[in-house]
Amino acid sequence: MKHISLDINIAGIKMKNPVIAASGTFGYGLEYSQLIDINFFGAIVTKTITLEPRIGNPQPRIVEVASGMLNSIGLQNPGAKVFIEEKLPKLKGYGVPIIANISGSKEAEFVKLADLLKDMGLSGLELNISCPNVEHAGLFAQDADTTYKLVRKVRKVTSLPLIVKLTPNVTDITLIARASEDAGADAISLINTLIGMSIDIQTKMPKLANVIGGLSGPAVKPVALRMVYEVSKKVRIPVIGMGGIMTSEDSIEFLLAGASAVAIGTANFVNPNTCCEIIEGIKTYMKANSFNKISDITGKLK
Amino acid sequence: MKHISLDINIAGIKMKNPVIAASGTFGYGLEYSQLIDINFFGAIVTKTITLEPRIGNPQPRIVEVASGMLNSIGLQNPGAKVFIEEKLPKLKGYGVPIIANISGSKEAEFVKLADLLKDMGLSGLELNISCPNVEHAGLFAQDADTTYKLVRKVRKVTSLPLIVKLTPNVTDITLIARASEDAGADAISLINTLIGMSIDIQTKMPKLANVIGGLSGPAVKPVALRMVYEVSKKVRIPVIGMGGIMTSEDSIEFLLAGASAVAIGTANFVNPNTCCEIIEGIKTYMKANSFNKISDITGKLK
Amino acid sequence: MKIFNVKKEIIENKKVSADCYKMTFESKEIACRVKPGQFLHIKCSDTYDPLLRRPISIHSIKNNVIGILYKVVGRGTGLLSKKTSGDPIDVIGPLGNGFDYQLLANCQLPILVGGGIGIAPLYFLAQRLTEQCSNITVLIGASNKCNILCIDEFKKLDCKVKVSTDDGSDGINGTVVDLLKKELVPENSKLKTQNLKLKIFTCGPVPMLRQVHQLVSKYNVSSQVSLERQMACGIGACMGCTIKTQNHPESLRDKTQNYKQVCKDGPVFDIKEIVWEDI
Amino acid sequence: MKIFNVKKEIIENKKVSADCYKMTFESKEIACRVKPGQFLHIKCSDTYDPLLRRPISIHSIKNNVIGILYKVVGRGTGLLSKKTSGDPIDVIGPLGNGFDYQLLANCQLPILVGGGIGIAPLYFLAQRLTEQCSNITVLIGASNKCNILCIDEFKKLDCKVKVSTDDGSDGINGTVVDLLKKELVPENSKLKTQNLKLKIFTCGPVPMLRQVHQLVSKYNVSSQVSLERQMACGIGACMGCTIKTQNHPESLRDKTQNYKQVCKDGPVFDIKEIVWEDI
Ligand SMILES: Cc1cc2nc3c(=O)[nH]c(=O)nc-3n(C[C@H](O)[C@H](O)[C@H](O)COP(=O)(O)OP(=O)(O)OC[C@H]3O[C@@H](n4cnc5c(N)ncnc54)[C@H](O)[C@@H]3O)c2cc1C
Ligand SMILES: Cc1cc2nc3c(=O)[nH]c(=O)nc-3n(C[C@H](O)[C@H](O)[C@H](O)COP(=O)(O)OP(=O)(O)OC[C@H]3O[C@@H](n4cnc5c(N)ncnc54)[C@H](O)[C@@H]3O)c2cc1C
Ligand SMILES: Cc1cc2nc3c(=O)[nH]c(=O)nc-3n(C[C@H](O)[C@H](O)[C@H](O)COP(=O)(O)O)c2cc1C
Ligand SMILES: Cc1cc2nc3c(=O)[nH]c(=O)nc-3n(C[C@H](O)[C@H](O)[C@H](O)COP(=O)(O)O)c2cc1C
Ligand code: FES
Ligand code: FES
Repeated sequence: MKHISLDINIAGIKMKNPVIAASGTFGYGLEYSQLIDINFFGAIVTKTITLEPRIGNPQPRIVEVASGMLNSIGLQNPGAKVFIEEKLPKLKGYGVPIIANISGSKEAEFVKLADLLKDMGLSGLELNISCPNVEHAGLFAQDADTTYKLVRKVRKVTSLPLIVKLTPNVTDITLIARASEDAGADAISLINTLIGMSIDIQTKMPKLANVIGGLSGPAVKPVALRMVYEVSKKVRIPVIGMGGIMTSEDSIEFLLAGASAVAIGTANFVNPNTCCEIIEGIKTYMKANSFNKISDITGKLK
Repeated sequence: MKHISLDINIAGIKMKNPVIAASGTFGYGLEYSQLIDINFFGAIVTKTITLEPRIGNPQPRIVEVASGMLNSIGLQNPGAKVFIEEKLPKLKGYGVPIIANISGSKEAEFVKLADLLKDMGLSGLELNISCPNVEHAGLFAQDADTTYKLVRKVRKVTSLPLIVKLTPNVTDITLIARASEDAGADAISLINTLIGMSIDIQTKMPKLANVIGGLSGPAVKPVALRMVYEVSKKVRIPVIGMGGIMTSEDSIEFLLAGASAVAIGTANFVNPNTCCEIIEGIKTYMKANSFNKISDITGKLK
Repeated sequence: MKIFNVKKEIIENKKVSADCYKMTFESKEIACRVKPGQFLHIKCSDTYDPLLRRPISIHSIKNNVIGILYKVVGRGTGLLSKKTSGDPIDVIGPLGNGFDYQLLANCQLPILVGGGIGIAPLYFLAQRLTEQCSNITVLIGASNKCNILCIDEFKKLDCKVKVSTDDGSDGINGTVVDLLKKELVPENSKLKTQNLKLKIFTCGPVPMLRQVHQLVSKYNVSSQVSLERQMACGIGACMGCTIKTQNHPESLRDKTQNYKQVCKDGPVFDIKEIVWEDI
Repeated sequence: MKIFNVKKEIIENKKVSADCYKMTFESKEIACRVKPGQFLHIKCSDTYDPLLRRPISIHSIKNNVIGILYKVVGRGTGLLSKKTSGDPIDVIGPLGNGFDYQLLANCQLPILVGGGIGIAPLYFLAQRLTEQCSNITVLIGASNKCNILCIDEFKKLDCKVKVSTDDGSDGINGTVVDLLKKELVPENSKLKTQNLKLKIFTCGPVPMLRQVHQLVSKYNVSSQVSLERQMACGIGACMGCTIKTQNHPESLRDKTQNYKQVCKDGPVFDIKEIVWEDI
């Protein structure tokens, strides 16, 4: 019997398996370490960091909907300084590649932050140009030109592996993915949340103080899977698939559709052991199907 | 106590309540008449009719997903001639406004069909420019200009109330809604299905023969509700809200968000009595909240 | 035809094999109208997950008590199997067309051919056929001894029961199609001299049905088959369950006529009507 | 601190009032570490609907048996209430910080103030307080007589129990805040002469807690409050459950320091810490 290996190398980031903790759902990795062994993960993407601390949106920020949840956290985070001085040193103690997810409301903020983070021992940068929970006219990732320009500028200041995270709230996501690739991205992450809303008919008020929020969880999986399928056919760089993944079966669907790795978000809240179970499940599937490495699965949809 | 009335008048279509059977989920109205009294409905929108008969997509066409379903029916229908000669005469026997939903792969087909149907005793026309299950480069309703031109041409040949049905698979749905309004639409229907996909990891094939399909059911409700909210703030014509409505509470959310009426699709499959229950539920809510007419609820989100 | 959405209490829901259950509940509305081969559309959950109903054939009718026999294959049937006596159950029915089982006096011999859980609708058919004749043959195919369903029930109806198992643990070692072959080949000449005609009713997995089709085509035996399709509405409204059938005379005018709805025009079809290459 | 995700069998799940249930299960891991005021994050369904866990306080600990007391208010708690002895239950805990209930020898008098289901975590607190003192006062507020919870349990612990009901059907006619007022006003002078200090622990609906806050601010009594927020992770990772607290010294450097996470930094807070206008 041949040796089965779950190792992957995404854009130069070496992971022992293709299962990543998605940004914003795993804090700075430390919270869950009281409960599970976070060394199991292929990589951990931090909660989005901005240059300055952000207090985020008013409460309520979370509402459950059918097979999913809406969140309007609004990128609450302690800012780059605290991240670098307090969070990162602890995170680096683990044997897991750490990918910092960064955002900003202006192009210049992304550039400055990428520059700040370039020699900090990070394994990669993920650009969150797709968070629906902050205010500006449209998301960066809703326009191909804007995306191209932003990624291009960030690319110039960092040699870290650069992952661009896209929003599903667009007419044609392949255009944005292509723009990212052309601008020098090393990988594409998708999807961020779908924009949604929920109303309390008794108070006649939106259930989220911010009115709209991001939909995640199993409800979005069919849309996420379709987008991974579309994008992976159009770009040469690897795609990290996410959106509603709860089980190893879900993960394998994303791999077959064209993803090189998967990220797990909302599922962590429901079952903190999801990622470990997924890793085991993928192994079992590989054995049963005589796959030796993850790239044997990626894009193998008939 | 004041009299509570559920009557509405949408774009000249008089309905006894704001609860409509959504296109494609209620056939030509006759199938469900063996099980429920279809006279209860505010209106019935027929399954999409095209000029020529269409055999639709290969099987499988349906797959269940978390809190929803994907369909790739592909507009199977017997064509305009059979519709006019066989279906419509029976439908007109009911005391319910009948709205014909029409589609085509070319602008000219819409125009011809609208022309054919203008004196047939229909209460209105719904233009399905948003069906994801037919092949052409992008949907009409994914581009504001294309939408404008198409609606404009159809508007010229018919004086029937004209409803334009939009797709949620766009970056900014308000632009498409505005284009429809500018072109002379009398109302906007939204949302059609979100494009999604599902994979059988054992066969490694898509679960739908057509690979992609349209997502409907509770899973899409947060997205639908957000779009109704956005669009109703930007157009003056009434909005018919749909997408995942299962209960009267869901319906009321759509009304509060800005819809003047609601349409029920997938829920019919789960509970054929949904529409009747919704009508009763809306009545109860109106009583409890001292609303006398539906327009008292529409857009009353705080 | 009138269709009902009834909400009843479960009388019994008991395990009858490794993965099959039999459930009963009372519904006069349905019981007094239903034909063998018709089915119910059953709500398996009160939540949105799973969302859609599940189609299950009518397995038996006794007075006003309806029986279904189902195999646990996924979440819907899994949830169904957890329900117990007294729990509510929400079903729509009777749906579909059912078998055409009127025999021509004594000159037709019915053979019921069930593969696996496909035996479910055939028992109700046998119940009704016994009102017309006493010469019913039932061929039951199963993977192994433990999975043979309904054998005693059919015997109680005085049916001639023959069994096949894939592993030979009971009956002949082979498939139910092998059993059918035996019925057709030797008997055929005998029957002909007696001026008797076989009439076959079958249900089971598609590969088996395809073989049955080949066999009966060869011998030109009248056969009806009950088919399955993923269903949403179950009532003919959504076009989710279509199946390609042989050219319809109307198909020049309306090519959609070549496609039938399994839920409304079926689930029972004349075996010759189906385009088997397309399934 | 170590947190566990345990899957156990339910020992008992019984109705204790019109809409409240008490469930017990055994978990040594949790029982031997948990502090009053901490909570569990409970999976109510095996399906995706409802999806998220539900936070429920620890109500009692006896040996290694954990008790929760919960009110059925929606789908999650509804599903929980349907489970029966022997069913599996999946909980994460212990979560949160818990009450700080170390009393200063004999000079502190604990008063437990529970409104409605808010009484749930206070019983476990009383269990632990009895190890330190015998002077516990418990004020229980309920809408009416039938909804009063745990009165006998507290009495068995030798607590002094006082009750209020909104409709006067038992105890005083009024709210639990009215009860508390009585404890504070007349006693206050008496206590002072004895050099005793009250220490208040409270949980209940926000309007009640707001009034408690006003009251205790006036008399400057040390008070801890257990708060609720919609939660996703329950562990400090998602930022879903933040609450605004009084200016933190660090807040110039990092203004997010003014926001605490109810799941991790709470659910118990010093009542003065909370910015009550912002809730
Ligand atoms: C007319 C008709 C009569 C039937 N009668 C019986 C019967 O008497 N006894 C019995 O055990 N089974 C019967 N079936 C099959 C039964 O409907 C499926 O086994 C059931 O729907 C599976 O649901 P699930 O949630 O348990 O499985 P899922 O988890 O949904 O899927 C498991 C498998 O079942 C298939 N399946 C899922 N939904 C359907 C559906 N709506 N229709 C057909 N296949 C589906 C899937 O493709 C998959 O292969 C009948 C089907 C039809 C169409
Ligand atoms: C730290 C903490 C401890 C708690 N302890 C107890 C307890 O011991 N006993 C008890 O009966 N209840 C307790 N609650 C409240 C309990 O979590 C909610 O009643 C429960 O989550 C409602 O779930 P549901 O699905 O039944 O209701 P839903 O149908 O989800 O909603 C009904 C109502 O409950 C609220 N709610 C829903 N989810 C949550 C959530 N995750 N957190 C808070 N509120 C929510 C909703 O806003 C809504 O008003 C506690 C809450 C917290 C935060
Ligand atoms: C509570 C919450 C917070 C999130 N915060 C972030 C964030 O800070 N940055 C980001 O790029 N994505 C964020 N996301 C999006 C997730 O990383 C992920 O893209 C999305 O939730 C879809 O995956 P899922 O369905 O597995 O959760 C957040 C998601 C949730 C549910
Ligand atoms: C099986 C199925 C078939 C549909 N066919 C059509 C159609 O022919 N024309 C159309 O405009 N919309 C069609 N739709 C979309 C619905 O009318 C509706 O816009 C959508 O399903 C969202 O509503 P729901 O979640 O209540 O189903 C179809 C939906 C389903 C589920
Ligand atoms: S299942 Fe809807 S038409 Fe057959
Ligand atoms: S619930 Fe996630 S941080 Fe508190």
